[in-house]
Amino acid sequence: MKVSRRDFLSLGAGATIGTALTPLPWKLMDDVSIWTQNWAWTPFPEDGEVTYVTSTCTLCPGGCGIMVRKVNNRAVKIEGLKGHPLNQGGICLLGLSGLQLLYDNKKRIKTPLKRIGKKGEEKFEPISWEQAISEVCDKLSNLRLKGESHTVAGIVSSKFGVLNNLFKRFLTAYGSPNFLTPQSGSDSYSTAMFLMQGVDCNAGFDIENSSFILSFGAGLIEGWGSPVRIFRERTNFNQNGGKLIQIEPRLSNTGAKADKWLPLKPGAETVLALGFAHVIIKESLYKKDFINTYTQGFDKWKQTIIDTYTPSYVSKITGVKEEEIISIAMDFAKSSFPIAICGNGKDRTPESLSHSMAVHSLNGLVGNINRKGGIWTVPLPDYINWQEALIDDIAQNGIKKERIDSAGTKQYIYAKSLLNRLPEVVNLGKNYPINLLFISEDNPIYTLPNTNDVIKAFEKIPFIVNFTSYLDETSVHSDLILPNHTYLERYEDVSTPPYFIKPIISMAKPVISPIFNTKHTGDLIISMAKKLGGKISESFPWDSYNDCLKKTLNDKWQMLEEGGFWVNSTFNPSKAENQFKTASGKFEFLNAAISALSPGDIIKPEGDNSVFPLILIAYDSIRLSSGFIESPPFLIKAVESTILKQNDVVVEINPQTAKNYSLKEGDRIILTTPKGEAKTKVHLFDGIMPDIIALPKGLGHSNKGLNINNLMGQIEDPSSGFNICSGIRAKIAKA
Amino acid sequence: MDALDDEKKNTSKGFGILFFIIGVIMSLIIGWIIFPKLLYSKKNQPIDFNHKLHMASVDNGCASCHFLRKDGSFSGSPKLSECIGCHSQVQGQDPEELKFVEQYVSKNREVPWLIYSKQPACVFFSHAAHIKGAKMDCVTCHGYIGESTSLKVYEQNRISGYSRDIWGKDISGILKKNSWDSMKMDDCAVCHESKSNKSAREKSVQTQKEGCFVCHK
Amino acid sequence: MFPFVFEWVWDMPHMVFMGALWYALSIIGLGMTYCIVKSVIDVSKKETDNHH
Amino acid sequence: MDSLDRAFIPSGAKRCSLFQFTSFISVIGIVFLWGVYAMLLIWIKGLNQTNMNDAYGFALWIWADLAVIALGGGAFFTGLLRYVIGKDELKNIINYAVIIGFICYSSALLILAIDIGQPLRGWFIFWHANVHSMLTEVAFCLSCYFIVLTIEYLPLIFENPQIDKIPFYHKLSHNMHDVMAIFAATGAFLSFFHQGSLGGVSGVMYGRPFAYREGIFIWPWTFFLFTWSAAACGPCFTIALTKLIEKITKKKLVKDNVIDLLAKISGWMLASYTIAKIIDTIYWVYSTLPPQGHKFMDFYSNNSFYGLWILILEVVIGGAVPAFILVSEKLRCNKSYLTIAVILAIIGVSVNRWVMVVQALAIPVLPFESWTFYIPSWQEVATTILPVAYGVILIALSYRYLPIFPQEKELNN
Amino acid sequence: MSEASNHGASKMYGMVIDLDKCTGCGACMVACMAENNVPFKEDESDKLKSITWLRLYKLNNGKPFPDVQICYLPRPCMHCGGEGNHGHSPCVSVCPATATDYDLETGIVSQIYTRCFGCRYCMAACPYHARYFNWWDPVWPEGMERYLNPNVSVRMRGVVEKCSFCYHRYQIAKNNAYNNGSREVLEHEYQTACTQACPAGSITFGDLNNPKHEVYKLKQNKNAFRLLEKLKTNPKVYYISKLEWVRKLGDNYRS
Repeated sequence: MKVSRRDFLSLGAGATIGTALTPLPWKLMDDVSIWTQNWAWTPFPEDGEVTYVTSTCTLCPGGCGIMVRKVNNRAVKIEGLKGHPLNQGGICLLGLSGLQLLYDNKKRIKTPLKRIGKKGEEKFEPISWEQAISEVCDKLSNLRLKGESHTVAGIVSSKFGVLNNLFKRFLTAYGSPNFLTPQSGSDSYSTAMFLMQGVDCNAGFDIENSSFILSFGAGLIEGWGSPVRIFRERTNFNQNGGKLIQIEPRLSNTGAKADKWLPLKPGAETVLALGFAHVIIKESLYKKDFINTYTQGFDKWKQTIIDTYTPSYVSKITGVKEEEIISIAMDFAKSSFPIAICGNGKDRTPESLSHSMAVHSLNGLVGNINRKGGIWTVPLPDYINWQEALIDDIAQNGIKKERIDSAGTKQYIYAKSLLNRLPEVVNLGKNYPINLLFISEDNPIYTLPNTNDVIKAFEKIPFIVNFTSYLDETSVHSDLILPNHTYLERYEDVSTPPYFIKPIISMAKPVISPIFNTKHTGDLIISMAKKLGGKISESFPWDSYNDCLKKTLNDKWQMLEEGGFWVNSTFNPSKAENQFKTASGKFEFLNAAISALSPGDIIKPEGDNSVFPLILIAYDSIRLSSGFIESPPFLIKAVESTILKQNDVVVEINPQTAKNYSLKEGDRIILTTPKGEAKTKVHLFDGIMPDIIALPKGLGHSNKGLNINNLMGQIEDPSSGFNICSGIRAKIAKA
Repeated sequence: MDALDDEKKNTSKGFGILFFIIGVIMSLIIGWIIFPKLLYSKKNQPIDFNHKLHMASVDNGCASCHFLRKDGSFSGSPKLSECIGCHSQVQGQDPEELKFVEQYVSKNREVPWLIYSKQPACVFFSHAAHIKGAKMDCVTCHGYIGESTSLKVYEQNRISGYSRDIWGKDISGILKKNSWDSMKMDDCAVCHESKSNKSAREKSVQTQKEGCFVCHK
Repeated sequence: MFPFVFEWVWDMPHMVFMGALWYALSIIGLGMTYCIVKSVIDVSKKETDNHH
Repeated sequence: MDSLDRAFIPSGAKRCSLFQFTSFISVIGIVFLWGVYAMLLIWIKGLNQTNMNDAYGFALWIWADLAVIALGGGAFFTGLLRYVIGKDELKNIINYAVIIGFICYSSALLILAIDIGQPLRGWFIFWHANVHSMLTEVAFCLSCYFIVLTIEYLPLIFENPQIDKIPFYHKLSHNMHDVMAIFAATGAFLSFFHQGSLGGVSGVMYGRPFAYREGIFIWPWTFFLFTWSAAACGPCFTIALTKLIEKITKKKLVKDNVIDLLAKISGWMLASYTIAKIIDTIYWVYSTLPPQGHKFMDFYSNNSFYGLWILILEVVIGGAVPAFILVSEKLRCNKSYLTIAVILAIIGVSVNRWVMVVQALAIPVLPFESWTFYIPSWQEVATTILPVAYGVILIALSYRYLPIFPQEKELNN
Repeated sequence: MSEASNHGASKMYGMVIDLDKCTGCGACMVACMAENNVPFKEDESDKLKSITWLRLYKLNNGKPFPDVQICYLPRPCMHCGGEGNHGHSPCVSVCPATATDYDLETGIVSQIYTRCFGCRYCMAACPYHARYFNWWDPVWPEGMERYLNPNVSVRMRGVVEKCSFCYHRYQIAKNNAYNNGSREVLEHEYQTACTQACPAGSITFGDLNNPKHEVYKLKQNKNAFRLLEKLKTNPKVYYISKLEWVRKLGDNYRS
């Protein structure tokens, strides 16, 4: 029998018909479509029991209470803690993205690392904790033996909290005065209040109950103070009929939400504030009973104001119209609870003392101090009451040395720390060299201006030990990385955040057990102290960080452990007369200390204006984390395309200015400042003054955009030593 | 060539139908018998659990181990912590128990149970609504697992990844003797149609049955 | 598409739409069946003719 | 090889050499394979291979789909005229019209299969059909009509000299011809609806004022306008392709009276369509738009591309002008004018489909959104050219091996 | 389409967003992304290919410096009820595979990802651009898949997704209500993630049909408006703004 082509055809036809009568094709079709619904490369999260852990967010100084939802042992979502006095259940987008920082296998440091490549090359080898600690301790012992204990310095993110104080204590017991912290706007404000009211305190603003806010650039909804609290209070303030005037060169979100946006030339804030003072005095709108009873030096101060800061002069300097100066000043003074606030976006950089004091004098003029709807003097956190560290001879010698940043010396009498001066001092080889630098939870190579200089300085420091959870700009330049737990894996106390009106302590708690081979920096400090022995060891009578924290918080521990926060809710500023601790016991517009300060009314941005006709300013956005924490992917996703386009940052420019350069939306330009050069694109924005261009802070990590500090320099406030630079001269050219 | 073709046509005339029939029969065998065998992989449960034995020693029936949590969510198969009360030490002679204690209890490892009735990720199923709201029995959907002394082999569709109990034992997907024989959407729909179930009102504009989001997430 | 599918509703839109669809499909199906069957018959007739 | 090839060529027909033919097919085949490569890329990697985005969910492909279906409308309308209305002369062009229709519809289905995000779930459109959706109607009618076209195409294939030798196929072909009128009628019915429902696709989008049209019962005016324009322009495409193949083969294949008849009917259809379209536009401008808070010029200003020119191109240059030429006997008998007219009509209907799909999405509806523009990726272009290559190959094969043009022998001897 | 005679009596969830309170911070966007397993890619700066169920628009009054004004507008899915609230929303009736539906019990427009086959007709039909297509496979950087929420299914490549008013939270609340023997879901028991997170308290969510709910009162504010009301989509998201230019812009009222 021969099988023909036709037979095959018949077989095929039969098979086709037969197959159609079986489940095979139909079931396959169905299963394949179900397969597309359950692709193996699409993750399907495991379900389980839902629990909540309350904790505190420490991603910014805000200190919001959070509630972390867990499914089995996974943290699944961060939400605001209801009933927390600061955020009342609300939360910002950075706080919401915290789990992306926790579960970031790529950026997180999983084990102690020792540098094997060149600095910045990102070549590390993993080492054991024992080795890591003994390497540090060997170095420390050697330096001590050589009598160079003062050449050790430590940079920590803040001066508050048990961990940072342990750090400071360690340096003291070891023998170094160089405990360095970054400055912020609240430092300038506190200094101003110290000079005028004689109190070493935190400034608190009762925004909700005030009736008129005159904000000199404070980014009330850009992340200023404790962001969520300010957001909420601004809403209530607004609903209560309060009026907000926002003074800044660029229309920020705060400006957009203000009743009026008042553009002014950068650096002219002090002059404008004093111009307002001029009008208030001239129109006799100041609170006479307050001025007469509770103030000192008014008459003398008044004279200068009347003589110098006339509306016409102020208008010329600031670019604000005279009639606007007059009407705003009058509205302010006539309002029942007016507050004047100075600030600079999120306030991560300080203002000049003259600026802070000029603005605070406005508050003095209207007498809105230490009362509802005013500015409060809030006591500094006082729960850390350890016995003095034990100091041996070597340490004694060390801490007597002048600080590397000269803070507290005659030149910088009011400064406690001037981290901004470190790169310059190291680069110029002033004072003495730094042989070993500790960094804890900070990223100075990213956050300090003039990045090139900072890197140069850090490369000069022979040994950098970094306590951090992430591989960031600074840790890649470090010699030893000792990974800390992230904030969701550890205990930490958070004291009163900037500008809050009541003393409060919140507690961060481990939400999940550490996922990598990390150690709490506090534990490391204690074990380092123990290893160094002697008086250093004796200065640390605790078993562990948790032990120390528990003993420090004492009676508050249980409350914090359970509820997550402790607040002195009955706190009210006592009557104003008790609050002024100046020599005169009054609010002093002018005194010897103030007169001794060098004046600095107008801040001139760095650069020659014939070469650099424009001014580049840095602005803050709540959608970007501009501190030591890198913006997690959700934040980058939330950034508008008029700010970040692919990997290019976009510079904002007034359409009129753009016209001069014949630039269209999206055009590529080269932007040059005295400090550097960058390629960017332009975004035409009517919300910025002509001849001013603006770039956001907080970009430039992971090749996303540009770190504005690459282009920025420093301007040292002659009175405080703080870096008060918020702008620099610039030029642009079509690329 | 053409002539050749014509010739063959004549000689093989009778075979055409034969081949046709062979084709039909072959494909029927492949489709109905071989294909279902190939389609499913078979896995044994990590521990052969005896439901009947445990049922005898608990007070609260199925809910003793498969309970609703405080928030109303369903606990599913028990976690080690629930078994450990009795099984921290080996109790009897059963080799399965020995295995359980040795491999899981002493190593503090959760048992990777294979869930016969596991619904895909797109499904939201409220046990509370069915047990408490509709006062339904476990048996209605899960059958008499509670009376079994041994766990059956877990069969998994190699393509879709579904447990065979979802699509149903019957490869055609049509025959269904018991209510628990399959757990597809159509099986849920038996109740979740407006006509047969009063609580499932006409909520969907498109289907005039229960809304999609009632069971989907 | 079929009355036993979840989305099916016994209402006018379904009757009209699916009615028309099934009507068209049956015409196509019946037409083709007719053609094929008739061709098979025609061929076998012719072949029988040839053999006799 | 040559002898085998010759055995498959219809008797009496003159065809180019096998070498010439295979060379031609190879060249087109490269383009075809390029398209297939792009198609596979899209299937494997997903629609991220395209330049579509969330504003342009419908883009080049949907336009291509609508356009080829409109142009393939020649098959249903010629079929309708030939089998139902009884214009007998058209039997001389119906085969070619059917092949073109088959190509257009199979291409449309292929493009749809590439265009959807989950091709393996494509059958949900049938199984879980939502009968209220115009797209469901499109899918059903499109598939059914494709079956009809296949049925119409099959007897033609059976007429290949080699297949025709097999008695069964010979008979089948004969029997199918016998009942072809029924198929054609069914096809016309189906085609009427899906041409319409394609129009309905944009017409029912009441959230898109530019596309939305009022209508009767469930059908927006675009439903009827689309069917009408397809009936008008489809035959123009058939004529254009007939002229093209005559040009390529350097043979006369269809008598002038056939073309003339088709052109005349097209002309009147196009003329009436253009009037209807103008009325529709005026009604839309003065009655539909104002309550929605829109003005006519909102859709034609504030952007760098879509201006009034496109409306003029569609309605006047692609509608009124070719209609005038085709209606006038004097003009349409002039070969150049006829060619210009059919090309303009094809452009007109293609622009119409573009406007209703792509321009409709480019226009911002939220007043604070802006115009969006899009440039197709090479993968989209390649997969859009793929059907063209496929069509050329299928026409070439059909022309070579099937007796498509009944008048070919008569005209070339 | 069925006549929804009983919809008036049942629930109708909706939102009122006070634009005067909204600061444009974006917490709502991120809260939504974190709650609903919204994926992210390396580059999200092309907003036409970036999935954000709730998108923040930056509106301006079109005036030059220094008179320019800015207002932020968060835009979730509007859950349109269509004319007469019968569920004839622009997207629902166009979906060929019944993957999106209007629920008459809650007034929520559902989207079933496993049913959707990605034709994108709904996206073309939605005037709010509230629907997003998964152009890419959702892939999380190594480790981050650990934070995914099991209550929301992850969407595969090739399907459309959109804001669901956090419907899974309603499912959970209802489940809990069943468990407690009660049958009503209380206002506070079902709140969307964005409402919960908003630091400025500008979003209010609840049953628009229930006079006891906050939204019921707020929607009657004289400054309340809805986006593109003239199109008769009948959205369930109301906005409040005291700025006239914002109201005009939102309502498509071009003078």
